[in-house]
Amino acid sequence: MLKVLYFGRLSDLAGRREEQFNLPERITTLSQLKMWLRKNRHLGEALDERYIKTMVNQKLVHEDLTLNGDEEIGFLPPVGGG
Amino acid sequence: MLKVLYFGRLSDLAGRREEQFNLPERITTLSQLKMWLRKNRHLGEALDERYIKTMVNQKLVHEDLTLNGDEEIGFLPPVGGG
Amino acid sequence: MLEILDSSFDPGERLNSFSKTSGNAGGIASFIGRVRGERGDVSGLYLESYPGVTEKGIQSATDAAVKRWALVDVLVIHRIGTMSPGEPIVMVITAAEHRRAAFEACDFLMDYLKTDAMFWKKQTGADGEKWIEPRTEDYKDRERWT
Amino acid sequence: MLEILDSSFDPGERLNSFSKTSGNAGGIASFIGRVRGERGDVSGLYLESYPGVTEKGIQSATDAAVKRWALVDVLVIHRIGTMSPGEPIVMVITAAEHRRAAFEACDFLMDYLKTDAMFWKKQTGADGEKWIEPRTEDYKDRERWT
Repeated sequence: MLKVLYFGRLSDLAGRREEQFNLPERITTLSQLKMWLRKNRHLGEALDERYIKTMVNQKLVHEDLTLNGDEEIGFLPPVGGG
Repeated sequence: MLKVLYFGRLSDLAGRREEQFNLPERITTLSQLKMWLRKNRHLGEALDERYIKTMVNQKLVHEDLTLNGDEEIGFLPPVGGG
Repeated sequence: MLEILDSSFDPGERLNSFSKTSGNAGGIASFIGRVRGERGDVSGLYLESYPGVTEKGIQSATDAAVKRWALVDVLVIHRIGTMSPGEPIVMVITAAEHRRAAFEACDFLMDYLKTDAMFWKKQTGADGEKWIEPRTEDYKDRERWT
Repeated sequence: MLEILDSSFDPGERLNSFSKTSGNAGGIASFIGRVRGERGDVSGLYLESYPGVTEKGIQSATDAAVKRWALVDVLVIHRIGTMSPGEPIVMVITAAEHRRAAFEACDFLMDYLKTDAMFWKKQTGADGEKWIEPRTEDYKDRERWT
């Protein structure tokens, strides 16, 4: 199962902070998954914004990659604590 | 009465932290007083060291001046707290 | 040491217990960041982290600071969850032999926490809820260290 | 606020009470300077001030800092008398809207206290008593502000 985490304002858009599901049919890459989430999770173009970072299995990824379907995927708006 | 205060290492040399006395006879200026203390308080050349500051009535003085005999005079080695 | 807490903490008590265990260090610098209540328009703040990832990032920054400034000890405490105006969000304490090292390391870690640490902040105020992202000033502060 | 004390104080307790009264300030920076006990050769420290003059000098520096960094609040506590290794000698706490101001003002005041404040320090150690005067490094730190 895929685990998807939405942080900051993305969780408001997606209506959830995390979810687990099986990789939808015909989807094999991260970019395809983003397209799918855009439509099915009302994320619009949010995931494609320049400042949104993506982590796969808790590591930042900067390029597209093939998914097995058991990854943890996090979508991260600009961060900042304190 | 004159009040003289010795701070830091000067108090060790003078053997006291402060003293009060009448302006010795024939002494009318700060520089004369320093000469007198040099001899009478075992201060050697300590008071003339470049880094020793002098305060008269709690104000720094950089030049010689006339004394009335009722001043508070402080001799201050380099300072530093914390 | 690093603690991500979902309940409040006592800065003074933390400072004292840190001091006790930081041995001979001549200087201890600290910083507390609190929820602002400017003009009374902020009623609450909510912070979330990415558990595991957030800690790992802060730990790397802390390790780098210990090395760069030869710190004797360091403590980072960061709140998550819901907070009210005036409550501490973050506290950094650094101990070093000399004060310049303690100050600089504390300052560096605060810059890291403000701009690179993985936290997301939502503010509740008069005009509803709003996610807050770093100010340009925060990024500029951080660039002083590179 | 300024306090010259001839008995010990509790830094954590001071930090907490300062925090309570500094209202909305977003950031609170602090520094504690302690008696060093390097290689166990320092057994005690004695500090003296010039009562009245010392306070006036620190007050001027504090006023300058409040003005320059728009501080919300500031507290300087400085010990005089006899102290043991590990004991706090000095504590500076600054509160400001933004952290840069709080840090810089705290740092500035510590530089002032180290090099310009009217204190004289005598150290008791393995080789007897010794008056300590500022290090070159302290003067260099201070010059950053002019």
